[in-house]
Formats: sequence, C-alpha cells, structure tokens
Amino acid sequence: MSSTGSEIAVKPQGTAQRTKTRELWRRLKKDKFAVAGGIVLLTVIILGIAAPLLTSYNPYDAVLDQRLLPPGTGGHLLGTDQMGRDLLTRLFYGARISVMVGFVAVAIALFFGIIVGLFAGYYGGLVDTIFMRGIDILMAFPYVLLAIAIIAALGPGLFQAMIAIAIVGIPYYARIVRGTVLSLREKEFVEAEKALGAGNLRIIFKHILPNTMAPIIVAATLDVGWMIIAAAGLSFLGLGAQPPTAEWGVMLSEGRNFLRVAPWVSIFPGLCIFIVVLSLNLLGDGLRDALDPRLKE
Amino acid sequence: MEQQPLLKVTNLKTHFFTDDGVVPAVDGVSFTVNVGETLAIVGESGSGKSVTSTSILRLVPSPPGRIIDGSIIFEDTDLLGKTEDEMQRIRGDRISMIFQEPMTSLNPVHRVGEQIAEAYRLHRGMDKHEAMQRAVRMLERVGIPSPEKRAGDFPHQLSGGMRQRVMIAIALSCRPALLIADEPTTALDVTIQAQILDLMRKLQEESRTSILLITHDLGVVAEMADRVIVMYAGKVVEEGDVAAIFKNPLHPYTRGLLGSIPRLDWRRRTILPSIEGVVPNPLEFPTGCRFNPRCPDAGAKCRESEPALKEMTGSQKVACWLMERGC
Amino acid sequence: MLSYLIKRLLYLIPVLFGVSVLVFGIMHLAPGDPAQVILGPKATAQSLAKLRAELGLDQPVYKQYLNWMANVLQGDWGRSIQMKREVLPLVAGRFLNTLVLTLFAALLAISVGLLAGIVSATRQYSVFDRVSMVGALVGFCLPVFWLGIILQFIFGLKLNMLPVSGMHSPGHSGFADMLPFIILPAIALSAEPAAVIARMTRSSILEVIRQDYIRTARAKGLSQGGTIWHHALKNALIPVVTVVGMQIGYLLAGAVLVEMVFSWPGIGTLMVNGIIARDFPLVQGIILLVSTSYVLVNLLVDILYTYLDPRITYD
Amino acid sequence: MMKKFFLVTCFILAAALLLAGCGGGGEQKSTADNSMIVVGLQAEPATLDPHQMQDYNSTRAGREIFNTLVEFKDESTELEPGLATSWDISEDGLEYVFHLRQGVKFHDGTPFNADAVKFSIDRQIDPKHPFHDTGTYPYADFTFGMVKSVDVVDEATVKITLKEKFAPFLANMAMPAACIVSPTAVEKYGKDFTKNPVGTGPYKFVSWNPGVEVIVEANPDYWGEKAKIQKIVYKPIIEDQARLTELESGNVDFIVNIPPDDLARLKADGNYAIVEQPGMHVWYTAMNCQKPPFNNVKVRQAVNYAINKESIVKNILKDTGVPAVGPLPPVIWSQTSDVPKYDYNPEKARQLLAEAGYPNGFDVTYWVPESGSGMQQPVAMATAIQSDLAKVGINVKIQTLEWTSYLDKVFVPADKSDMQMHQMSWIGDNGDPDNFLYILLSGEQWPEAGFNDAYYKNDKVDQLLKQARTLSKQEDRTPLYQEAQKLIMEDSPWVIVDHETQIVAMNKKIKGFKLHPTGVFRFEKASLE
Amino acid sequence: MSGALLEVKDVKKHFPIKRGLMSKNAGCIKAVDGVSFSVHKGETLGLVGESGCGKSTTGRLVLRLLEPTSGEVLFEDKNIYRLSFNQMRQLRRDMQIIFQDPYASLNPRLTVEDIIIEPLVIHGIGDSHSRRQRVKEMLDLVGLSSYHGSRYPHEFSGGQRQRIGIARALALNPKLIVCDEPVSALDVSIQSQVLNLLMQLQDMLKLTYIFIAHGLNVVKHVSDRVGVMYLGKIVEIADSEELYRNAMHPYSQALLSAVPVPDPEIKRERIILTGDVPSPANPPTGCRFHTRCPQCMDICRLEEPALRPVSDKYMVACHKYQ
Repeated sequence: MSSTGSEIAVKPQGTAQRTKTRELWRRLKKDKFAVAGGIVLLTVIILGIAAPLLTSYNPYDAVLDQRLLPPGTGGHLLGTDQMGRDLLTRLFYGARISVMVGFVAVAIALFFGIIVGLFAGYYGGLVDTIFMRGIDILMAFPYVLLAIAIIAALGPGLFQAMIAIAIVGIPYYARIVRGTVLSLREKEFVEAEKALGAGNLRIIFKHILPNTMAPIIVAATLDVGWMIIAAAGLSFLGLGAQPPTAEWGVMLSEGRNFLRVAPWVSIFPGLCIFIVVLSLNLLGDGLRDALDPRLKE
Repeated sequence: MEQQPLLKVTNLKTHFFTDDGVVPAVDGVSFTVNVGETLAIVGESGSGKSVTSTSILRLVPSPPGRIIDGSIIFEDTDLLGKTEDEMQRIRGDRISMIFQEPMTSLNPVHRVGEQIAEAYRLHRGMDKHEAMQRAVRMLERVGIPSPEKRAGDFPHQLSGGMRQRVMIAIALSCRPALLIADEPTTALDVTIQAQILDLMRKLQEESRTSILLITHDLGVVAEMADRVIVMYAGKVVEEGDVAAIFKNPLHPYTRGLLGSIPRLDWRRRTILPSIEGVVPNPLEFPTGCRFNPRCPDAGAKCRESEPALKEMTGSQKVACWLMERGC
Repeated sequence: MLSYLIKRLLYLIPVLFGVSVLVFGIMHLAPGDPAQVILGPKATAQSLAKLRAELGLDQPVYKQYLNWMANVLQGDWGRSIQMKREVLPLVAGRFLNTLVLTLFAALLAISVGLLAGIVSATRQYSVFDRVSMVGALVGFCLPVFWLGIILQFIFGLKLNMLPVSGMHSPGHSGFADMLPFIILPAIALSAEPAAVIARMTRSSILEVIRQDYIRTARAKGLSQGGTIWHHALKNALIPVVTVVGMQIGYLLAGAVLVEMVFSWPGIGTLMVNGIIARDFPLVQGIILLVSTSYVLVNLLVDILYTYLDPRITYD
Repeated sequence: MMKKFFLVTCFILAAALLLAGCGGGGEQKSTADNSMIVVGLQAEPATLDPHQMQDYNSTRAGREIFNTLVEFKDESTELEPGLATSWDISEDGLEYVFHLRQGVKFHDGTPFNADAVKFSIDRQIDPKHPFHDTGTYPYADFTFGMVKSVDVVDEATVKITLKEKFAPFLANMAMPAACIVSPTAVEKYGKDFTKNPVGTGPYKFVSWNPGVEVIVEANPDYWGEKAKIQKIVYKPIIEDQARLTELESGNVDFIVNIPPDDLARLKADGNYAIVEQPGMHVWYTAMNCQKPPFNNVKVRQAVNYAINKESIVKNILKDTGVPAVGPLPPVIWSQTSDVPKYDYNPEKARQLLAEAGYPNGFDVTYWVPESGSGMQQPVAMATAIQSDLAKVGINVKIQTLEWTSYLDKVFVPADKSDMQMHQMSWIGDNGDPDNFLYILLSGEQWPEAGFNDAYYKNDKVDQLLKQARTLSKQEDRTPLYQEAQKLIMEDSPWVIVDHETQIVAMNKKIKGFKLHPTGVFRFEKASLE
Repeated sequence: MSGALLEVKDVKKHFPIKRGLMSKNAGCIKAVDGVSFSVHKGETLGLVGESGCGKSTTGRLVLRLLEPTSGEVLFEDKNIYRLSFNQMRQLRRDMQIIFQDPYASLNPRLTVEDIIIEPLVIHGIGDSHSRRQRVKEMLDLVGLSSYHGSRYPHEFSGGQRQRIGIARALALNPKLIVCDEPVSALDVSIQSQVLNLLMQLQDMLKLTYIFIAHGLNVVKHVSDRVGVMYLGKIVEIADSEELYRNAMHPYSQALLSAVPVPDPEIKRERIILTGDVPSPANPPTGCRFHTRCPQCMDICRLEEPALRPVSDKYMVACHKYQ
C-alpha cells in the first residue's frame, strides 16, 4: 500500500503556492472536532481574561447566609458554593488560573526538556550519558510521588504545584526531543550544514530545533490537558493551589464534600476541567493528524 | 508460440478520492497477458503502473482508492465480479505478487519459513508440519543455501537478495498462473539483481508462469520481457513487442526514456538527450495528451484532445497524434 | 540474554542511588521537623531537641544519608517516625496491596484497551469505533479522583451494589472477599490507561496495516481479519507495549489518588501522610521501593520486546 | 501468537491472585456476626501503644485495651477509681499513694501489680530504663514532667512523688500516657509493642491488618462490667463522603467526622442515631499582643466586635460547635459566662478602631493552616473572617501553610516572630482548667517554653493562674480561674469562635453509647439491639 | 603526482560496534580500509561499488565530515586532518558536497532562498543585497527561476530539489564537489537532466568532481577515471573508457556484465556472482573478493593483493596480474 501511496501522494509540485504552515492550517480547518476544540479553548481563555467584565460578583466574597444556593436561585446562574460565593464567577476566574497552570507548566517542562533533549541528542557520548541518566532517575519516580516530594520541599501552593508537575514533564519532552534529534542528526541537510562550515550551535538552533517542533507541539497540546488534571490531583491531595483560590481543581476537591447536599458545587468545576481537557485533546489530535496526514484517511 | 490470453484487462480505471481531489491514477488501461509470456509495464513514478498491478489483485487500499470502471478477465472470469472470499482463494494461488522492497515486504516478526508455509496452509490445506516441509523445499528451489536452517530465520537476519528470494518463494509456492512482479530488483545491487532476474527466468521456464513485470528500468525490460507497455500519467502510451519498441520507439515519451539512460557503450560525457519538465501533478493533468507540456513536438491538437491507443505496425500500438498524422 | 539481564540489573544501582540521593535531599531540604510532628504542637523546646538527637537529626545531612544508606544496604530501612513500625515490612505489605490494585487495573486497562482498540481499528469509522474513541477521550479527560467519587456515589450509595472503602470485609481476607472491594477502585484507576491504550492500539494497527508486509499477506490470500490477527497485531503491539509500560508507571502514581478516595490500604495514604508528617525513613523507603519496581517494570517491558520483536536482541 | 498473548494475560492474572492471597494473610471468618460493629475512623491508628498515642484515631481504636489508675466519669472530666481503688494525697501535695485493684490480670495472663505501674511510667520518663527505647513518648513530659519518682511500696501500693506541687496531676493519671501496659508484653515485643498491645482493658487486641482494620474483642475476664458488644472493627475511611456512604449503605455501623451539611441531612433522615457531646476544645485566632497594631487592646476588641462568630458557627460549622464566650469550654469546671462579651457589632468596631488611631483600618497578614488537629475548617473560617474584617476596613491577606510548617512558623520566640494574627485550636488533655488557661495564656508560657502563641501577658492573670496550680481543692481554685477568665476576655488577645462538638452517627441498633469529652469511645457500656 | 588537487593516502575509517551499556568495543565495521587515490584539477573521478562498499564514507572522509581512523587527505597539499576547526571552516569554501536524497538534504523549514544564502551567512560573505543577488545567480545557473526562492523545498519535485542542492553547493565557488549518488533517487527522465547540468557546470566553472554512484553506466558516462570499490577497498582504478573496454579485476568484470542493457538485441555472456557481499565487520582474509570470485586461486585466500599499476593509468588489486 505504501508504494501506491507514494504514487498518489505526489505533492502539488512547483505550482503550489502554499507554505507548510498554511497547509497545516488548511488541513486543520477541515477537522471539525479540532476546530470545535480550538473554539472552545479560545472561548474559555477569553472568558477567563474578561471575567471582571462578565460578572458583578467578587469570587472571594463570602456571603455566609447565601451558602449552597441551587443554580438559578438568588441571582446566581450556577448557584453558590459552600461559602456563598457565586459559582459562575469563580468558574470564570478559575479559567484564568487552571488554564494558565496547564500552559505554564508545559512551557517550563518544554523549555528544559528541549534543552536537555537537544544537547543530549546532538552531542551524544558523554553529554548524552550524563543528561539521560539524570532523566532516568527522574523517570524512576512515579509522577505523583515525584510531584508530592517536590511539594514537600517547596511547600504546597499553586506555583509550587506548577513547578512540580513541570519537572515531572521534563523527562518526557527530553526523550521526544532527543529521539527526534537523533534521527535529524543523521539527515543530510545537517551534514550539508557541516560541509558548509556551520558551527554546532547554529546547526542545533537554526536547523535542528525548528524541525523538532512539530511532534513537540502535538505532545504539548495534549499535555496541557494532562497537566491541568495533574494539578487538580495535587489540589485534591491538598498540595496544589490553596483555598480560597478560585482554581478548578481546588473547587472540585472542596466541592466533593457537598456532593450530596449541593452536587453543583463540584459538578460544574469538574465539567469545566473536562471540557477544557477534551478540547485540548481534540485540538491536539487534529494537529497530529494535520501534521501526519498518513494516519488519517 | 501460441497466443492464449490468460489475463485481459480492459479499460481499467482506478481513481483515488483524496481530500485534495480525485487522482486518476489508472485511467482507462487495457492490455493482455498471454500464457507463458512476460509482459512488462514500464513507466516513471506516478505513471500508475503499480496501481494497475494492485488493481488486478483488488488490493487497492480503499478508501481512498476505488476501481470505478473496466474489467479484469482472468481465466475467463471477471475478477471485478468476484466476492472478497473468491478473491482470497485466487490471491497467492492462481495469481501472486512480489514487491519492490524485500526489506519491508516480509513480516519482521515471523520466521521466513512460516511466512512461506502460510500460503500452503491457506490454499492447500496442509498442516503445519507438512507446510513447513514444503516451505523448506521451496527455499531450496529459490537457491537459498541450507534452507532448513534459514527457514527458522527472521527476515532481518537475511540479506536483501535472500529476502527477495524468500518473496519469490512465497509467490511461487502454489504455482500460480500469473506472477505480478512489482519492481522486483529496484532495491537491489546490480550483481544481486542479476541473480534474481536469472532466478526468475529459470523458474518461469520450469513452470510456464506468466509474468507481469512492473519496472522503470528499460534494461530489465530488454532482458526479461516479451512484450512491453509504456505508461505515462495513468495511461498506456505505447504497447508492443520488446524488440520492436526498443528498435523503433514511436511515442516521444518512449523515445525520450530510451535516450536518457546513459549506456555503457555510449561515448563518455556527451550531453544526454532528456525529457524536459517534470511529471505532471495527478490532480491537475493537462488537457489533451498528458505528455504535451514535455513533448518537444507537441502541436495544437496535442493540447486539445487526448489521443487513443491505435495499432501501428505489426503488434505495436501507440497513443500519439503525431503518429496519426504520420500514417 | 542472561548477561543483558545482569547488566540491566546492575544498571539499577546508579539509578537507584540517584533516586535515593534525590529523595533524601528533597526530604531533608524541606522545611518541617519530624520531631515536632512526633511530639505534636504541645512539645517543649527541650524535648524537641532531645528527640532530634535521638533520631540523629542533629547530624549533618550527608552523615545522615550515609547512615541511612548503610542501614538500608543491611536490610534495616529504619522505623517509621509516625507509624512506629519498621519501614520495610510496613511498606512492603502496603505496597503489595498497591500492586494488587495496580495489577488489576492494568489487566482491566490492557484487556479493555486492547479489545476496544483492535475492534475500532478493524471497523474504522463504524459506530463501535466512534463510540469507543469518544469513550476513550472521556476516560482520558476525567480526573481519576473525581471519577472515583462519582463511582462511589453511583455504585455505593445509589445502587448500593459495592463497598466503597477498604480492601476486605471486616475480619476477612483472601481473594474472593477482596473482589467486590477492588472493582470500583480498579475501574477508576484503569479509565485513563485504558483510554490511552485503546487509542494507541487503534492507531498502531491502522499504521501497521499500511505496511508492505500486510500487502504481502493479503496477496498471499489472507482475509482482512486474518491479516490483522496473524500479521498486524503482533507488530502493532510493539509500540503499544511501550505505552503499557509507561501506563503502569502512571497507574502506580494514580493509585495514590485512588487509594485516598477508596481508603485502599496501599502506599498512597502512607506516602501522603508520611510527607506531611516529615516521616523521612518512611517516605524514603516508599520511594526507593516504588522506583525499584518501576524500573523493574521497564525491564520487563524491554524483555517483552524481544518476544514481540525478534529484530531486537540484547546480546 | 494470540495463544501466547493469552498465556501472558493468564500469568498476570495468576500473579495478581497470588499477591492478593499474600496481601490478606489470615483465615476466613464468618460475616454474620451479630455482636460485632464496624467503626469508620478518619485514618488508620498510628500506634496502639497508649504511651505513644497522640491522635484521635489511635486513642479511639486502642484506648479501651487499657485502663488507667483513675478514670474519667461518663460524659464528664470528673474522676473515679480505675485500676486504683483509692488514693491518698499528702498534705504538701507532693506524694500520691495509689491502692491498686487486686486480682486483675493483663490480657496475656500476667498479673497487674505495682511493678507494672512503675514500669509503665518509668518506661516513658527514665532515659536509662531498659525499655525506654521501645518508643517515642509525645506526652511523657506533659503528663509526668513533674514526677520525681515512682516507688513500689508493695505488690498493691504505688507511691508517686512530685518535684513540686501540681494540682492537675491526678487528672493526668487518667490520660492515655498513664495507661498501664503489660511489662511482659513490652519485654517480649520491644518496639513492636505498638502493634501488639496488651493491657487490662474491657477489650483485648485481636489483630491489626495495616491500612485495613484493627479488631478488638470483649475481654471475658474483665475486672469491671464486661462489654456487651463482642467485637469491634476499626476501619480507616479517609474520605468524608465515602465514610457517609458506607454508613448509609450499611457496611459500617458507626462513623466520625460528619461534614456539617450532611449532619443536618442525617438528622432529618431519622434512621441514624446521632450523639453529640461538647468537646474539650477551643478554636481561636490569636493576635500578636506585642506588636502593632494588635498591641493596642482597642484594636483587639474591635476585631472581636467585627467578626460575626455566630454566623460562622451557624453557617460554616453548621452548629457542630457551640459559640464560645471565653477560652474555657463549658465541659471544664470553673468555666463562666460572666465575662465581657463581644457580640457582632461592626459599628462599635469601627469606633474602637478610630479611637485606636486606625480610622481607615489597616493591612494585616493572617496565617492559616490548611488542616490540622482541631482546626475544624480553617480555610473557610479564615475566609469568613477576612470577609467580615474587610467591612470595617481591615484588609486581611490570608497565607495558608501546611500544618507541620505552620507549627514551625507559629511557635517561635516573640522577638523572632513576624506573626500578626493566626489561627490555633487547643484540645484539652486532662479536663483541668490549668490545661487551658495556664498553658495558653500565662506570660510564662510564651513560645518556645509554652503555647502562649499570642504573646499575651497580664501580670494579674499570671499571678492568678500560678496560684491556682498550687491549690489542691477544686472549690479553692474555681474563683481564681473565673477571675482570670474575666481579665483575659477584657484584654481579648484572641478572637474565640467556638468549642467543637464531638459528633458521631451510628446505626440505631447501637444502644447506650455515650461520648466522652476526651474523644475516647467507650463501647464497653454500649450494647446491640 | 604533484599538481593533484586532492590526494587521499591510505585513509581508513573503522566504526566501532557498540554493545551493551558499558560501550565496550566489540569489534568494528571497517567501512573504509585503506583507500588511496588522487584527483586532478578539472577532472571527474568516479567511485563505483555496491551498497556497503564504503564509497559514501570515502566521500565524507575526503570532506572531513567524518574523522578518519588513520590516513591523510591532502587538499592543495595541505593535510586537512591537521587543520583546526576555523582553518577547516575556511577550507570548506573550496570543497562541497551534493547528496543523494533530495528530500533529506534540504531543511524543510527554510525557504529555498534561505537555503542558498546559508553558506554566505556562515562565511559572512556580502551584505543582504549582494547575497540576494547571488541567490538569483545561483538559481539561474541551475535552471530555476528567481521566484522559486520564496518557496519551501516540499513544493519542488525531486529533480528540482537536486538543483537547489547544487545551487547551495556552488554558492561559495568551490573547487571540488563530492557528488554522492546525485541521481540515484531520481526518475529516469530527470536523471539525465541533472547529469547534463552537472557536466555543463563542470565545463563552465572548471569544477573538479568526485562522483560516487552504484550505477556503473552513470559513473562511466560522467567520469574521466573510475575507481571500483569492494568492501572498503579500491580494487581497480582506471580511465573510464579503458575500464569499460577491458576490465581486469574479476569483480569489475562481473559488475559490468550485470548491468542490464536496454537493447534486447545485445546478448552477452553474463557473469553471475554467487552469494552476497560479506559483512564489513568481518571481511574475508586474503583477497576480500575471493569468496565470490569465479577465478579464485589458492593465493587469493591467503594473501591480500595490493593495488598496483599494470600500465600507465591503470591500477588493479588482483593476484592474477601480479
């Protein structure tokens, strides 16, 4: 099948005007799920940023005689929580924090993962051995335990949780990048650069790094969702963001104690996490398919 | 030599329906393979020669590919009318196939002996033991030294040439009437290629199997085939006996193809006659003759309507307006 | 193969050494004083100082590490500060329970994931395919503790079918008695890995059936189903095994959360409490044990490769 | 190949079964045991060695395996004879002679005698005792810090000599640390006595499956009234909601820590017996009396007026605590309501703030633990307080900390502390007012020496509390403590919110169960219907 | 032989076989095992052989893209293995390479213009305007239009990509170009276009080529002299016409006879070699070809023949001629 594939997959040659990015965008646009995911995600981010404009309530304003009002009562569209705070307002503000946690954690993990992976993969030998043994050690910790241990050292809190799950993510990216670099390193365009007299750093950052980005962007998109869930898990253990922070994981985990008397308090944040992670996944899947159309069809 | 047709392909159209549009990979191809002969299909990448061969076995990946028209008469029945079950009984038994990449065409996780034995078990209903014995004998026939030991090897333990011998063993295990060989030697070194071609010829003589040889290498065609059809952009542009075509290529594409290969007996460092331009994008085939943008002699008519395949001298057929004018 | 095994086992040593240094460092750099935890908020400064000396906490950290390491190598993993028991038997017993849960969840995840993945791949774009892939997305997106609580709510309270906490009915033990207890936590724990495995299996099979040797098998006269079963599956499982190996790591980790929700007597609660209580010997012991088993699982996965993929040899 | 795949699967399954088998360890028992109850605890007991106990889960599961020389009466902190039938206190209050109950045997069959008493105390306080290293004793200092020596007078008589006069000492002898353990068992098990407890109590230890359950059964040879419930299973169920579910689905008969909102529901349901008992507990927010702005008594009073304590108790705690009028819980003798009161009055608060020179309020950092023993709902309560104080212009920044780090940060000497206000709670140990007032509010008890975490100092109060320590008679001590309470409330170093009520919910088949202020469960007096 | 642009003297490259974790060398692959030849200004030396014979490794050793195990390469009488990184960088202006795989040899993230400018940037030649000018010249030279510059490699066909690769190699005005199988991956009709281009450029710019390929017909067509390699060694090196007419080494003879000729009327006596090429990790003793040689003698198994001149411009390594 692949030989027939290669015959029909003859790219529009010479006549095509599209750049790679544009082609990617074009393919992505065709994926209804990915587009839906992207729109939802964008909406959530906008809602988070525009939170103060969208609601007149203060997310931290406890009104004790208005506790646990069911959705739609007392002027609260989604009801109130155990402190009498407007749930919708807290969800809006929570969008900022939760989504930010995911993105920032992934960004930190990416940054270090890429550096480690690039150098380990490109230089090989001793550099590789040292870097990858370190990564092995990190990988020998199951991630929750590693995160917990890090938080034990840093103390609980949103920022610390972010750092912890970011560190957990480093080995993952380092491995992806290293794997990609190992195959790129053998590519003839890298050899061509050497033949032209380019230095190692130029080759690493100008020629190899951009070519590792495609698999990484896909992995990172899928991972943002994972990180949001991981952060929520730490909140559940009381090690993540601290109350009264309007973070979805905290809200979910605090709300679990009102599951019978006021299920909405935990169901809505749970739903929010679910929707965001889902849309990130749809987007990530779409990106992957768009980057590697072979897998789709 | 009697001219008894074994396979008759008529107006075969296999199109691929992709996101970007319809690719007419095979677009109205007709030809006949006679019993005991070797027909070569020659063409460059994108000409549709491989799709033609997989269409015969109805192994075109679907979606996106679909045979939308034509007939494939094999041993007097139309393969396109058969059920999938019936096709499965034909594949590997009456018609079998070998592929270009011996590296990837064998399953890396099964022993080669098992892979040959599988054909016997499927089509001859043999038990495991008997099938394996036959497989070992087959390995011996294709010239693999110490076949008993080799049968227990995995594909990666064999060299490229040996792997292609195993592929041939699989294909010929059930003594097929027709062997489709899709670029069987392209991935091999010349000395190994010579071995494999030699082997194929020997086996064909023994069993009178017809061969449909797909290749881009005119040298291989000259050595192996009785007749040849030349494909370009999903169409047959020329057909005829090997001797005739090599001596007197009628289509400008065939001429260009023959001219562009440097030959050992040519004078060194001469400028090679070549075909200008590139193979057209299958989504945007030019109107008229599909070769017209690259044809040095193309006229107005060539750009307007498509020439049909017409019989010229003797067995030779060509699809070219220039020839028609000439006649 | 044997020499490879020995090499891999030897390789455990530097990794575990690194792990031990890391965990020891993290624990001892963390603020918080185990003596304070033991003696509680009502402790006086003198008694705190006395206890610190008894626990050896007044020594320099590197000395503490060396002492601890020397003892660990002699099989003495110390005594839990909080639980008062010897760490090794305590952690080993609890870890066994975690392993039982993890294995069950792994089994569930692997069988459900593989089955869904295989059927989805063979019937691409069928109703089953779409439903199971949406299901897989859902499984991936639900936080495990949240799923656990919902399961408790439905099966424990509303339907009153299954117990929602613990591992055995009072005073009982044995496998049969454990079954009803393990069902809900195992389901909660397996949801995510099952989803990942299903998706991976599906795409891996779809990838494999594009390979040349599948075309060879078809040309030989094998049916679509026969091809997948005899030729595609084993090849497709190779990347799946990697994912399964990684998922077992995630299972071990996810178990911490599930154990909290279902009060499963594994290392999860022990670990979280241990960290909160600065129970150094306990936490160090847990991480050492879990990391060892995690590395061993990876070794197992690598060995499984040789069985699945004859191209890999470790000699 | 599929065959092999299934073989692998089977292998994994078999391994799982094998592990499961090992995991259990123990013989099958019948479920249909009518004389058994299952108690859902918050967490697993840390130890069953009473001398090492410091958390509720341990005392609840293990306390009844043991007896003390003196015991608290039901539902009160008054004392009655236990393993000692009577006792004499010398005139100077330094010598306590206990006359021991005769014919009592430990669960391992060894006799209870004066040696066992000496062993039980010396083990904890004498570093040279051969069995001192069989544990760490968090309450040894607190309970026996004033003990000079323990002497065996004869087989049935023990004399304890104190270093100085200490009125609450007798109450200390009812605390878990004063439980009498079997010396033979400690010698036998050493450090593992923690999981092999042997005492004289109404229940004897059967088994402890770590993380799963602790089982005790009625002691047939008990010296007192024998327990009617034959077997008790203590099971840790960590999640509050799971514990509730288990009660409601009938898997568990008795649970603790019912979330306030669910308690209302259970009460309305009517299918469960709910038992409440005001505990020896106080929840407060301490203000740093040594540093501005809280070194000004008017500011402290203003804060007290500004916070709606009633609302917190009603809405956040859902009445699982009783609103406090002073530092002493009502179950402690000498508690009085005749003290200055601070009802919710933001107007007055603003006025006081203005008088103190803060007409526009001020900014303050408020330390809050995320959880902690006796802290009830620290974050929710802090949030409510933050919200209330904002209304009078005090801008509160909440800083949450994990409990261990929190304690580290709170209990530092005054000159090293940058504390402004923080939460704390106290659970009484022996039911003596001294255990609250002196320890928490005496000027001699500033950290690190003690627990006066507000750095409160009032010479008059100090003098009253010190004097009360040295008097033996309750009726002499009471007026001193009542006077001190008035002065303290006038100075208001704390915002005192409530005294937590202990609440348990149980299956209605359990009859006659009474909660004790110390939080220990006394199942030996209960029965099954 | 002075006056040669390039002289390769007994260059060897052994790749260690890594095994296990301890990276202990468990033998090595002798990819190139003592190769010597020289190339004169303006000529084309062809290197031909089957896969695994070491011809591509030789090409990379000549450019010092690989560090040799031993031996020396003199470029204009300078031993390039003795040069520092910076000196080598300077020298790289004079020696360039064209690759086999037109898909892997161009960075897919750069536009064609960026790709061709790259060498100028690396060596700091010209300003942005003059560089742009140079790109236009280069595109023109290889038969592409300047509007192609703003596109990405994937928008081009294999032949066009190969032209881009050639333009990049020419941008620095090199003296020597190693052509590593430049047409093997191309369709037949495109092959000839690229071969024609290479020959035209050589005449126009006075280039010197080392032309590596496995297709004997192609090598013979473009080369002045041809070296035949087998298992890391040169077995025969001669004027290309001479070699074709009168190959001396049995391997060369077999190779020549194995090439299918696209003329059904020519019937030749074929020499079909038995067996496969032995592993370069464990080459046969004696003459490396003896295991497959149809004319093998006793001495061949024992003693390795040296590459010796048999006539003025003809060298062969075979016991038959010694």
